[in-house]
Formats: sequence, structure tokens, C-alpha cells
Amino acid sequence: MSKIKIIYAVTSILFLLLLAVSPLKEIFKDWRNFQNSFNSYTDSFPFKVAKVDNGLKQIWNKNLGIIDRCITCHVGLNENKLSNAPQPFTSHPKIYHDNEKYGCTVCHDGQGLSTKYEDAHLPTEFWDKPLLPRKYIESACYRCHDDLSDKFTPLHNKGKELIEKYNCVSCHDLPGIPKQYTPDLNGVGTKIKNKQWLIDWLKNPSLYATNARMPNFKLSETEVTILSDFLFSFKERRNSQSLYPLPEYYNTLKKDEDFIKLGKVSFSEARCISCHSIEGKGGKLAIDLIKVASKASEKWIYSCIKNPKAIMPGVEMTQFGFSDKEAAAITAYIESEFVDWNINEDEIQNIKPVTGYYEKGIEIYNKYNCGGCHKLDIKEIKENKGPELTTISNKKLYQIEWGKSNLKHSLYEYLENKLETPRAFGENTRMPEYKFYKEEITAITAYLLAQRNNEVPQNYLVRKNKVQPFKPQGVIGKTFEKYSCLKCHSVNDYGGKIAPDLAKVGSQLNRDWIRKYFNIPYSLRAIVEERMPKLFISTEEVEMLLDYFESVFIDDNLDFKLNLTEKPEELEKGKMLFKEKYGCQSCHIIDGSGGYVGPPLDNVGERLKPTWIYSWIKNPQKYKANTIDPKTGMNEEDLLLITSYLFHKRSW
Amino acid sequence: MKKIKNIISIFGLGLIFFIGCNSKREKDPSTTLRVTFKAEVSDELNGNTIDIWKTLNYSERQGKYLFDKYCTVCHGIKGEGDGFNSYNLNPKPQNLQDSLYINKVSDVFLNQIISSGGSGVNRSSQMPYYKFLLDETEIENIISYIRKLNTIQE
Amino acid sequence: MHSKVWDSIFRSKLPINTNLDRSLVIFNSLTLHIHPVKVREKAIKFSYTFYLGMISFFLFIILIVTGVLLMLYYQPAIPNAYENMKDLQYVVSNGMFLRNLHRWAAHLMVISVFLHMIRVFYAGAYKPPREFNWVVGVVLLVLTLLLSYTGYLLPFDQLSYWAVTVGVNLIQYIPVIGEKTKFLFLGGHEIGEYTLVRFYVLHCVILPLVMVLLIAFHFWRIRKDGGLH
Amino acid sequence: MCSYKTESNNENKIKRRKFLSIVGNSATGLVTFGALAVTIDFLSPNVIKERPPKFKVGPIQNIQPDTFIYEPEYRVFVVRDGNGAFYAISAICTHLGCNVKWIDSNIRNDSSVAIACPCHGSKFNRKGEVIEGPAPKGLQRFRIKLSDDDLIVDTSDIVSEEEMYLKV
Repeated sequence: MSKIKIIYAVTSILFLLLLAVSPLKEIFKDWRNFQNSFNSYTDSFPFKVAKVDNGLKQIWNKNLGIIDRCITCHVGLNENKLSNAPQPFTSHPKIYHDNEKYGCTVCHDGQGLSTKYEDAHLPTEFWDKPLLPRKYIESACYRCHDDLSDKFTPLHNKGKELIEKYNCVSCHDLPGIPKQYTPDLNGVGTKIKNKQWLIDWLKNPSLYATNARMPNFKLSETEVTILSDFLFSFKERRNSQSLYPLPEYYNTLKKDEDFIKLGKVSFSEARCISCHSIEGKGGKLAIDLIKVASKASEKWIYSCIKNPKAIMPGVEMTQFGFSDKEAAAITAYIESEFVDWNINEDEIQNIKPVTGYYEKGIEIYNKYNCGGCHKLDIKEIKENKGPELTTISNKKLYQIEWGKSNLKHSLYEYLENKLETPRAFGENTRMPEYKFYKEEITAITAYLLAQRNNEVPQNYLVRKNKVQPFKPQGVIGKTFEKYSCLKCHSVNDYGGKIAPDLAKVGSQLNRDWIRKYFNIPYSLRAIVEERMPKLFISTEEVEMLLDYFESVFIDDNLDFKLNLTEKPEELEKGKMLFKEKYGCQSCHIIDGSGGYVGPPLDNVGERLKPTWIYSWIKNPQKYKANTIDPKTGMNEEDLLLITSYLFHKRSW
Repeated sequence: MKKIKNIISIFGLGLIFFIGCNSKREKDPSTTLRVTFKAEVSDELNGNTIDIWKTLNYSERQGKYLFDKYCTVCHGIKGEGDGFNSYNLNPKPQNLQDSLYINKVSDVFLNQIISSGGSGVNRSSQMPYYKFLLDETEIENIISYIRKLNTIQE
Repeated sequence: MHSKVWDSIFRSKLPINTNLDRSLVIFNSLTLHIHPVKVREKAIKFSYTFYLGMISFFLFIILIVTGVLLMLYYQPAIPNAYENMKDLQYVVSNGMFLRNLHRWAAHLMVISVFLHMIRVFYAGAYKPPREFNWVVGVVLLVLTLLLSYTGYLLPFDQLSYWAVTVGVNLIQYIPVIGEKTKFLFLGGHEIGEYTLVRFYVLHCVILPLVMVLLIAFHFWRIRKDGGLH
Repeated sequence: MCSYKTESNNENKIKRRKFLSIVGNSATGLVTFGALAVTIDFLSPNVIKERPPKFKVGPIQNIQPDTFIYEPEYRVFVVRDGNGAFYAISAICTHLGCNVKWIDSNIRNDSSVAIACPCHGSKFNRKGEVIEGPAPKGLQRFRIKLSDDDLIVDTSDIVSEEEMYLKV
């Protein structure tokens, strides 16, 4: 019997101990520690900080479905004085949203329900969304907003640009990203001069040109040989459109120095390097021309200069109004300058094609989805896209193919590594290697993390008006397309970002000045590399465009009368205001001295209409949202004086 | 004694069973895939080498954005007063990395010179004023970044 | 001690001196009358049954008590169910303790019921006249497993979701009625709000009720079939 | 448990047995009480999904003198009287909890009827004092505070008439 008593006593005490564990654990929880140390920490301050009353705290937003207990430990969140306190007591930097209203996990992710450090911040086994690193916080803005300026999300916007640039949409579905121009490969056999170039290019495009957009597909030796044989066999152009024949005198003149000089002059007059670079110097819109003569045939280069849109459908290159002779001269100039001297042509022409290269070529072409970028008009080409990225940020970790990798923590780590070493996740991954810089990877990841389904209620969404595409009809439309105006210029934000917006150009610029400018374009700002090319445009076309500008690209708000003065002493006053009071000269050149930031104003009265000068000075940001010209807030009198002063700066 | 042995053996068996059921999936410590970046080059996009996410806090980052946009044309990317436009200016723009200068001036003064321009504090009027373009918080952010300028560069 | 109230609750008079008094105590008590008045010491030896049935029953009681308490913090709705689990884990005092108690008791009950069955099998206690109680016991084992299984969905996390997906797809393979049964279980074609409510009702109402009734019957049969003699 | 053995005569053994049962019983008792305490602790929630008792009304310019605004979610009138002082009164009738209505837009006069209950006809003046009807006492008054230009009403802090004003 005594034994039973012993068992009874021992088990009941064991039970007692067991029961005591849980309340003890309750008492020694982390958050209690934090709150107590916060209270003792704030005692040491010279200023008064409200103490926290012990207990769990949470932000609850029913509409957003948010329960965030972060404020249980982050107690000093809204106490402005604590901006330099250590975590978790630091105050939140000033932002546009009230954290008591929106909670924390809306932007920061993490497990808001948790009151334990590890579970709340770090990736755990059952929580897919650990705390977003600070650098990716921008992507959270896009849960409610759909379009934010560089001021708010610079990294995300940079990522978007990169994704556009590298044409990711040819393999991955992504909304709102336009497809970039990539050459189609019909008739590539007539374009490429020698096979060795093709082989080198396929092996690693960035070896040929450092800014090549084509990634490295890491093809094997045999694959490269097969593919180059396959591509080289396409001698037929699409729609049996053949290249322009070179003029007869070309062959005799092509070594002639004067002829080459003419080509060089035309080449620099047309400002080819606004878009093309030469050994990395120049524009970034088009390919580097440094070894182009060893790559493309003379006939092809000549045709390309004469009418690029005919032989490369969809290309954004301007169709210059060169005469045949000028085009041929430029060809000769290119042939004499831009040659790869290292290439040995004799070696390669003797290699025999691999047997069965056509079928195998199609197979490789389809495997790597070459057709996503490069069109090839044979029916065997199939679309073979990669996974769509429209809602990549919603992906659960178990939905991701991790391959043999041992990273299983979070989506952003996956994306970073995928972008860096795309083939690391499994044997069958096809994604090519881009060799992004670290910052580029961060930017692209930030953009991808913003790609998600709408999870917030409708009334939380902030939607911007979409940019209306500008597509004029008829002759104007054709002219705009011929000269690819919208590659650089934009109209109401639709189009390129390099050159000024044209939407109000009729109210802004004088007709005569524009006419002159078409003839001899120059850069208004001396430091800008990408300047307007000379289009060799005909007078009729110029007049037609000018008529169009004056009737359509007009702002009625700029149509008002100004009481400009012509008295010399008042103009002198305006000059003083301009130079002394408002310091305009630190950015603008006038009378031969001044800064390079803004355009020179020496002949500004010739260039700009007075109402535009007046309105621009009044509020520059109204006419160009991201200009750094500071709004001066000057009074009406000063405004008129300065406008008068500037308006009289003209040679006629 | 036999009973106790029985109990222990049953208990032990049960324990083994449970341990078998509950063995946690093995977790590798984060020996990630990350290979070192081949091109450990300077930040081509921003033109500087600092990791802004580690060295700057929120308001300093905001300040950096504004500084890069509005101030660098004259004051230079690193704030050394060597922006491309500085060569056209006389007197030259202030070197903001000059610790003697920057430690001497107060936040209030910096705020004044940014918001009211050079003429507002009896200095060269070549420094334009930004009180109509930037709001108070933005100017504060710029100041906090300027304060950080000489510490983040080697 | 001898008040009217005492006597109305405990029918047997105190002090208990004679064997008759002792037997009356046993007879008049709901819980004790399961046992016979007199048993041989050998029949209740630990090594004879290992008290496995009793342990299972005791675990079942723990499960009911903790289960009822957990129900107070649980809503069978889709975003809420998981959040409630997290609440138990992070903000409810002793929530994790009770939840773990419930979970471990459930695991242990499955084991003890299973061991109990093995014990009965090796002792040959399923032989006539106890064959029907064996059948009841097997049904109880199945019910125990079902309770475990239905409880698995309630946290509504990834583990439970896929466990139930797999389990319900097993049902599909029953000929003729498989499809229909699956539909009834899920209350739809895939796991959703209705599935959760259905599993909740099964776990908290239907199965425990059946279990209690069968356990009572099981105990009564032990006496009738001549256990503990 | 149910078997009976003849008792041993060894007194030490009895003592030890007694001690053991005292230990066992007291531990069991503690367990029972402890379990009860744990259960009660478990049953009282630490966080509640309720709206917080305080709410922001907005900057003081939003309310002109001699006007009021009604906060439907909290059922509170925030009033600014002719002197420019703010106060907050509940819109819950003290009779049976209906929503009272502000019937007179002209609220300058302290003694006139300003608020009425549509359910049983109770009437209150603009300070919330009962003038007529079944309501047993005046409407509840809440403390109103000013922090960073924002008016904040704390519905958990019920104050007397003297304390209810916030003078700006």
C-alpha cells in the first residue's frame, strides 16, 4: 500500500510542476522584458516620454484584415523624440501614412500576429512572408498604388526600366511592359558577313559588345555550331523583300578618301552617336557600332541607312532623308572604320555544316525560346515561354522550384539568386545569364516583388490615370513613325523620356525657330550627349509638322496677353533681378556667362513665346513635373520685368 | 520491481516511438548559393560605392534622393563642391564635406540657406532658394543627408 | 456529516464499517458501480491489463475538457481559424499549454487505444462471450482515429490543408459512393469554408457524442461479459 | 484501491504513509486550484478586437463655434459652444440605449431642448442634462483632449460637468 501512496505523492507533485511551467513561461515572455526595459530606459532621458502600461497591444484594421502586434515591443513608434533610440524603441520616420490606421505588415510584411522576435521577423517554417528587407520596402507601396514617381520608389522604377530594357516580357508575362524591338532573323544569312562572328556572338554576346542586351545562353560547342549553321541558312528575306542594291560607283569609290570623308561628315551631322555608341561612348538607345563592318554585309548596312524600317520591321531607327550618294558614303565610312581587325575570315568559311543541322537547329531554337525575341518565319517555331510573373509576389514558397539549392527562406532571396545565377535551380532551367550588377539585381527584385494580386479592399487602392497613347492618323502619323519622333520625345507622357514633351510645343516655341532647328539641330544644353539628330527632312514635311504643332500641340491656358514693357531702364531692372536677386545666372548662360544646367538664354526671345516664359517662371513644375528649376514664387511685378528682359533677348 | 520495469519499458518504447514521429526536418544553416559577384564594381546606377541601405536611415535616404536631384549639379555627387556646373560659378559652391565648415554651421542656418537661398543669408545669390519647391520635411531630410556626407565617404 | 443534503446526494450511511456498507457505496455510485463489489486482487493487477482502457478513457476526459476550452477561442471560418491558432500561440495566456495538452493527449490516446487493442488480442479477450465488445472496441478505435483526423484540419494551415486533401481523395476510391461521400465531406468540390465547418461539427459534436455513448456501452459490456472476475 | 489489507503495526510506516498522503493531497489540491486559475487566466482575453476607446476628431478648425459634429461609429456628439470651448457627449440615451437626435440646430441657449430621443421621447439640453422624459440621468460626458492640433475623445474616461470642457 505504501507504494501506491508514494506513486500518488510523486505523480501529484509532478503534475504540479507540469502545471507550473505554463504560467511561468507567461511571466518570462520577451515582450514583457522589452516593455519593462523601455520604462527604465526612458527614465534616463532629459525629456519626458510617456511610459507604457504593461500588456499586449495591437493594431487592428478589419477592412485590411490586419492584426499587428508589433507595437507590443516597438513601443516608441510614434514618439518623435526617440528617433535615435535603439531598436525596438526607435520611432518610425515620418511618412505619409498613419501607422495606427494602416498597421505595420501592410508595408513591412512579417508575422504581425506574433509576439516573439524570431517568428515576427525571420522566415519560419509556417510563415512565407518574413520581414521585407528595407531595400525592398518600395515594392509594398504597389499593393495600393499603381504608379509612383521616382521620388517615392526610385529602385522599383529602375527595376522596371531594366526589365523593359532586357526584354524580359519575351519569355515571362508581365503586365504593362512593352516589348522591345529585337531584330527578326529572316534573311539573317544575308546580313551576317561571316560565320565566325555569329559563333562568337552565340557563345557570349557580351564578349562582342559590353552593352549587348542579348544574354548568355551558355550553349555548348555543338549547340553553337548547329545554331549558327541553322541561322546562316536563312538567306531569304521575309516577303521576298530584298536589300537595296549598292550603287554602281560604290565599288570604285569605296577606298576614295574624299568619299569616305563625305560619309564621315554625314555621319556626324546626322548625330548617329546620339543613339549608337562607339566603343561605349555615345547614346545607349541602339547597338555599339565598333565592329559592325565585320558583322554585317555592305549591302545590308547601305539598306539599313537608306530605309531601316523596310528591312527591320518595327525598328525605332529614324529614316533619314539621305540621298543615295550620302548613304553609300556613310557605308564606305563604316566599312573603313568599324572593323574587327582580329578576325580571320579564311579559317572559318571552310568548316562544313553539321549534318541534320536544320532539324536540330529548330529544336535548339525552340528550347531556348529564341522565337520570343527573334522572329523567324517558319512554321516549326513554337512559343516556349518561361513562368509568368504577373503574380510572382503572391507565390507561396512551396510553389517555387528550388531544385537542389538549400535556400528555402524567402521569395526575395530566391529572386536575387535566380537573377544572379539563373541555372542554379535545377538542371532543366533554361533562363540565360545576364550578368547583372548587384544594384541591378536589387532593382529588378524590387520590381518583381511588387507584382501581385490586389489583396487590399477597393477603397484603399490608389489608381492613377493611365497614360493615353498618342497615335496620330494619316500623313502626320506616318511622318511621326518615319522619323521615330516618339522614341525620344513624348506627347502627354506617352513616348520616350529623352527629349522634351511635345504636348504644348505650339504654345512654347516660335515657328521660325523650330524651322531653323530642324535644319541645324544643336543641343540646348551643352552637356547633354544625346541631342537631336539632323533628319535631312524635306521642307514640305517641316511645314506640315509646324502646321500640326500650331494647331494641335497647343495649350489654351497660355493664350493670354502680357503687358510687356520696352523701356530700357525697366529692362535693366529685369536684368538686375535676373542676375542679382534670383541668381538665375548660376544655371543659365546669358550674355556669354553663366551655368550649364539650364538652356542658354541668349536668344531666348527668338526661341520661346513670351507667355510661355512668363508661365514657366511662375511655376516650372507645372510644365515639366520633374524639372529642377526651382519655383521662385516671385511677385507679379518681378515676373513681368524678367519676362520682358528675356523676351528682348533676340537678334532680330 | 517487475512492475516498475514494465512501466519503464513501456514508457521507453513510447518515447522512442514519439521521437521517431517527431524528428524535425533537417535544416541547413544558410550556406546559400550566393557566389561573390563577378563584377564587384562601383554602383554604376548611382555613381557611388556606398551601400545606402546599410549606412543611411530613412530620412537620409530621402535626403540623398533630393540631394542627387537638386544639389549635385553644383555641389557635386559627393558634395565636394565640384559639380559640373561649379566651374561656371564664382564664388565656387561650398564644399559640403569640409568638416570644419559643416561642424560650424547649425541646422537652422542650413535650413535657411536652402529655403531662402544665398541671398537670404547674405551670401552669393547664386544659390537659388527652394522654399517654394520643397517642403519642410524634405529640406530636413536633405540636411540630415548633408550631415552624413563626410562620414560615408572614405 | 449527516445532513439532509449529504444524504440526498450520497445514499450510503456513514460510517462504513461492514462489508454490506462497502458494497452499498459501490452500488450507489454511478462511477464506481462499473466495477463489481468484490474483485480478486489478481484481476486488477497492473501487469494484467496495464490499465490501458482506463488510461484511454482518462485521456478522452482531458481531451474533452481542453477541447471545450479551445472552442472558446476558435471560429471555424477561413481567415479566422488560422489567426485564432496564432492567437492561442502568441497572445492568449496559457493558450499554447492547453493546445499542446490537447494535441499530446490526442496522440497518446491513439497510442493507448491501439496498445489496449493489442493487449486484448494477446490476452485472447476477444473470444466469446466478449466478441461483441471487441467489435465495439474496434469501432471506438476507428472513432479515435477519425477524431484525430478531423481535428487536423481545424488549424487550417498548410499541413492540415494537404493532409485533408490527401485523406478526402482516399475516400474517392470507395466504389459507387466514393464521389458522393467526398462531396458530402467537403461540402463542395474542394476544401473551403463549408469543409471547415463540417469538420468542426464532426470533431466537436458528432464524433464525441457517438464516442461517449459507445464508451458507456463498452464499459457496461465489460461487466456483463464478465470482466474483472 | 479497493482491496483491504490488515493494517501493519509499525508506527513509523503509518507516519510515513500519513506524510505521503498529506503531500499528495496538498499537491492535488494545488493542482486543482492552479488548473482553475490557469483556466480563468486562459478565458480572459489579453487583446480584444474592438475599436480603441480613443478617437481623433480632427483639427479644431473643423468645428466652428456653436456647431457640433456627430461621430456615428462611437455615437458621440463633439460640440463647440459659443465661448469656443469643446465638449463631447454620448449619443446613447440613458433610458434604453437608443440613438438620440439633435433636433434644434440653434443651440445657443443652454436651457432649451436641443437633443431628443426618438424612442421614448426623452429630451436633453445641449449639455446633455435631462429636461423631460423617462431618461433617468443626463447623457454621459467624455473627456476631450488636444494633442498636436487634433482633438481626441476618450470614451473610456467619463467626467463630470465641470471637467468636460476643453478651452482653446
